[in-house]
Amino acid sequence: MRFAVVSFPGSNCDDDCVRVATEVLGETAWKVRHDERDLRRPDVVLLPGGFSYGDYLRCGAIASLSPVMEAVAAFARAGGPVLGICNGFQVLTESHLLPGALLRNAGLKFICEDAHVRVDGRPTPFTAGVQGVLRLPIAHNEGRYHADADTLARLEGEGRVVFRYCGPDGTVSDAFNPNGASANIAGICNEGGNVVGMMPHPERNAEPLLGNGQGRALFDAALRLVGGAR
Amino acid sequence: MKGRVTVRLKPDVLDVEGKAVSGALARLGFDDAHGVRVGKVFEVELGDVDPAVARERLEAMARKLLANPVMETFSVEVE
Amino acid sequence: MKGRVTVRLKPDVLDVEGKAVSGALARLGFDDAHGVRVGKVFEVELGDVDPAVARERLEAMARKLLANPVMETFSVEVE
Amino acid sequence: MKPPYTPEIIRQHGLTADEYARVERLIGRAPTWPELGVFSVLWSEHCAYKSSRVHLRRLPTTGPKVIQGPGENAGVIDAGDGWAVVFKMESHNHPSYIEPYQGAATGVGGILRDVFTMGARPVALLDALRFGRPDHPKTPHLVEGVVHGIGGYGNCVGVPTVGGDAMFDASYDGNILVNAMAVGVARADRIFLGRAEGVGNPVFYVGSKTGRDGIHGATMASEEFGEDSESRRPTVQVGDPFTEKLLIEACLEVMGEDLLVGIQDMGAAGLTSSSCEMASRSGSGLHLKLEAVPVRESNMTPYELLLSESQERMLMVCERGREQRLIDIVTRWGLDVCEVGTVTDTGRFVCSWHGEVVVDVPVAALVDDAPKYERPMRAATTPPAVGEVPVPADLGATLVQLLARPSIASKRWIYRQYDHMVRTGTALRPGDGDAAVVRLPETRRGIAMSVGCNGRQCALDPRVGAALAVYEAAINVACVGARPTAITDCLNFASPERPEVMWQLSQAIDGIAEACRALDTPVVSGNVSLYNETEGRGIHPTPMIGMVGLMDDVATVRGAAFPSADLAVVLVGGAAPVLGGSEYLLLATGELAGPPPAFDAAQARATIETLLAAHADGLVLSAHDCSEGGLAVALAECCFGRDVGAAIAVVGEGRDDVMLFGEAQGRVVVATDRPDALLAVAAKHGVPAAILGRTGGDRLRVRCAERTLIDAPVAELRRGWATALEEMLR
Ligand SMILES: Nc1ncnc2c1ncn2[C@@H]1O[C@H](COP(=O)(O)OP(=O)(O)O)[C@@H](O)[C@H]1O
Ligand SMILES: [Mg+2]
Repeated sequence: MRFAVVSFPGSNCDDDCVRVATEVLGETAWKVRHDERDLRRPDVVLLPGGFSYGDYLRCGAIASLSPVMEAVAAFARAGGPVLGICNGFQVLTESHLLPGALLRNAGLKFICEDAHVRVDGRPTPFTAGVQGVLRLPIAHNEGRYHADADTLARLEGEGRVVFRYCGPDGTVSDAFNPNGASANIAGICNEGGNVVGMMPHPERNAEPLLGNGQGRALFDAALRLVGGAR
Repeated sequence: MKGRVTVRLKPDVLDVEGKAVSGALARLGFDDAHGVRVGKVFEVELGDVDPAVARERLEAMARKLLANPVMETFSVEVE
Repeated sequence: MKGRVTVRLKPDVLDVEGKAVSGALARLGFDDAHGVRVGKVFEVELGDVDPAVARERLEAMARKLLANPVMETFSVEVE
Repeated sequence: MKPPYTPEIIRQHGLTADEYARVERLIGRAPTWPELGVFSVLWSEHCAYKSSRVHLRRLPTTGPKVIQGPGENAGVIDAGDGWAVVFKMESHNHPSYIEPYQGAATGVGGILRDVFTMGARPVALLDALRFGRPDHPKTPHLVEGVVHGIGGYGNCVGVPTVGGDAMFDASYDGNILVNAMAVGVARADRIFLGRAEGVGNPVFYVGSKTGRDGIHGATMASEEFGEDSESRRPTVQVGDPFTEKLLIEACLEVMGEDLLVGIQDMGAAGLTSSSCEMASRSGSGLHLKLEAVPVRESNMTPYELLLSESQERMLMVCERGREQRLIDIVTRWGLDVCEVGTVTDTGRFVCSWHGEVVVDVPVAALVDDAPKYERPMRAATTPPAVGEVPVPADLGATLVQLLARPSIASKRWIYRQYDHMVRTGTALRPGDGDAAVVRLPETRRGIAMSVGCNGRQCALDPRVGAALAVYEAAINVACVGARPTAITDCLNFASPERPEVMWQLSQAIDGIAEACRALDTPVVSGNVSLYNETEGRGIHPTPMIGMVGLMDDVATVRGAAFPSADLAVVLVGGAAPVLGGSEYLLLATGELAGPPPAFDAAQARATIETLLAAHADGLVLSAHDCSEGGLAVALAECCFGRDVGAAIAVVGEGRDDVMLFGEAQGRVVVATDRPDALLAVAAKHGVPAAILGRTGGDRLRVRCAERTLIDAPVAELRRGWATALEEMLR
């Protein structure tokens, strides 16, 4: 399978995404620079984490205006699977490929630790066949998902909340909400279900050395789906 | 010509930083100060242009980049 | 009474955010906008006080908390 | 400004009257104003090591694994499979006290540049912090700012901050320590050096534009704080980690092609020190055209351009004829790149300003002829001996109190703010083991790292304390399963103009040397930070040690937490715990009294070998050494990680509190499923070892003979330990 990993100035998880695709999954991956307009026919596009443009102004805002994002938007409109991780999620909201915004953590501090997330909502290319609770690293300063009441209602109604922060047993409550996100939202998808944004980092726990390897499930799901379609 | 764009969080968006500042002010004894809201100002050097044009350009900048309508509003001033 | 404290970086201090915003504006075609400097505004609800008193309190807040004298200057307005 | 200069001006440049006379003698005339600035920064303590150089020579700096020892921007060791590990530690103490966020952030930026300037990709950061008393009014603000600054910079550049150390002590009330260590990896045959070679080769300036940041920062770092330090404030430097990230990528890409002759970052004393040091190392000269330097502010003078400490800038000497490629690469990363000069064979540092020569002095005068002092030394008075300490009636309550001391308590509040996982190589995270471990890219190998130093032990006996700091760092690395291989250090001391302080520095260097020889861990890089004092009150001598260890198979790392129930708990190592300098003594009496624990070189070496042999045989399931708080704290910490209790029986005739809370480096709590085999390994190495008990349950119970010393639920012990730092900051 072919992964395109978009690299903005300041992206710092782009190599990690490439690494998971190639060394862990044994698939093909390449980086696409912010100023390129050709994604080079990938099956999946990954928008990695990091600090695009230093996260100055608003996270993802300056990156969302890069030339490459026109190509990503076209790929998404055509139904191509897109996964935005952390800063990638922020870029997707700033690009209006996903609704809402990610605001400063309620605790006003950067948080780096493992979080539990429950896989919810309708199946997406990255969650089809993935169930239950995953332990995934989070590392962000602006991860508090926000949307107006109507948008939230629509997301819930359409099963588009795909990850929620929870306890190890799947309990969703304030006690397990690391950043104050509305409805414990850790990840959502677009109307078509093919564009997914999430704050946790599945690529940081895709092999046992780095935790328990549960993050790999998302990439395996994409492999199953795209592999099956081919 | 100098211009200024002020960007504020919408009133219904929780301003965690403002809340923290209010708390800190209260602890410093400024107990009459509350409901602090924190915003950003962008001061832009615009060169030699007509104030009306300047204002238009600032609004365009704010719409395209400086403010995110999902959570923010903006206002514009020229000097 | 409403007050506002605007905090700016001192002129010689590198404004990393301003630099990034200037660059982005230029890429968007606003090539006449340069030297953007980014500051913060604190909007404070002050209750029923005399404007002169309000001003004094805002200045005290800025000195004690809102501005970092090492790198920033501030100005105060009351409405 | 023109000569003659008033004594006041000379003093403001950090030069004594004698030093100034030496400048005039060396160049045969009065220096121009920019020359005076150049001498001022290059002859500062920070750049010239004028008080420490004669002593630093006593450190062992060579060994079979050493590829590059001190003298370059960072040290380099051989990591196997053609890889090298590049590392260094540096202080940013004074700037962090003045502006905690920017001071700490730019400290991180600076140490990263020292590492990638060698051609290495930075893969890990560590921070060693010393703050004043937890209840000192300034402490919370400083802690918040420094931690925020380190995270703000490290997180953004995408280098994981994988470990560190944080202690609180009144001696740092007016003088905090912010030491940062960076670790990078490179191909062993692709190491770049800071050299200006090849007459006629162009010199390029790469990175951010120059502003008026931090002018005289280097001299500031070499002066003790006085009342007027507030007024020096406009000199703070602002870090831009985003630019640093681009700079890393641009530099590594440039280094991947054969374009460069030499490269050096512009650190303290900026353009001046980078260019002079490069010329000095290769015995060449340089001619810089200052008007070509990219500037951020208008009307900058040659003096300011030479002395600015604007961040995120590099100086590169390029192979003549290949400059266009260099320019193309750097420009593609969106950074400024300008030719600012050429390499000459004159041995002189020449700067011109729109055609007029404003600096023309021999490089040797600036670098080699900088003053070196054999400053007078006097043994410091021996601290008092430990006096009367009643054994507490409730040892369990004492343990709870100790666990909640900020120096001992969980540092999660700190490392949660650091991205410690980016680069997907962190095999052992902060809080999980005695050392942090990252994977060596493209191999199965691992790099283990630990930083620390117990300043109280050094205050009691700088020689022993420094040796113990090396030993503890080595033990930490061995606990996780890696072989301690080499160190970097950061020698934080008070004013060298006081003979007692000079003596402390000299003693500490001897202690480091002794331990490094015993453990085969040469010193490959380091930094000296003097004048850490405020109004005559100095910090504890704090020779911070950063140890790097190597392991063949990163998958075999072991953490500190007891992994499961029903394992044997074995104490390896026979050092005798003492109350001198312990956290417990401080808690009980508020006093610093000695003597500190002893350092036994032969036992130290044998203990490390025991641990490594036990790891090799797969006998170690978890390991944690006893440091601050002694055995009882170590046991409790082993229980916390996975909520596994233990039933322990200690044997000994001494006082219960000494047994439980006394401190001594070189004792390790190991969980194993084959205790007899472990005891045999220890015996073979001549190291005492004893079975203490078994893991299991949800309580920590410690008995001695028939007496129960401690019996408490793990959850209860954990509470204060987990939240102490946050409480302190409230
Ligand atoms: N300033 C810091 N930055 C990052 N990690 C830290 C810091 N201080 C402590 N840690 C981490 O917290 C853990 C416990 O530290 P410490 O109590 O010093 O260890 P030890 O038990 O070896 O004395 C270690 O993993 C250490 O790396
Ligand atoms: Mg330890």
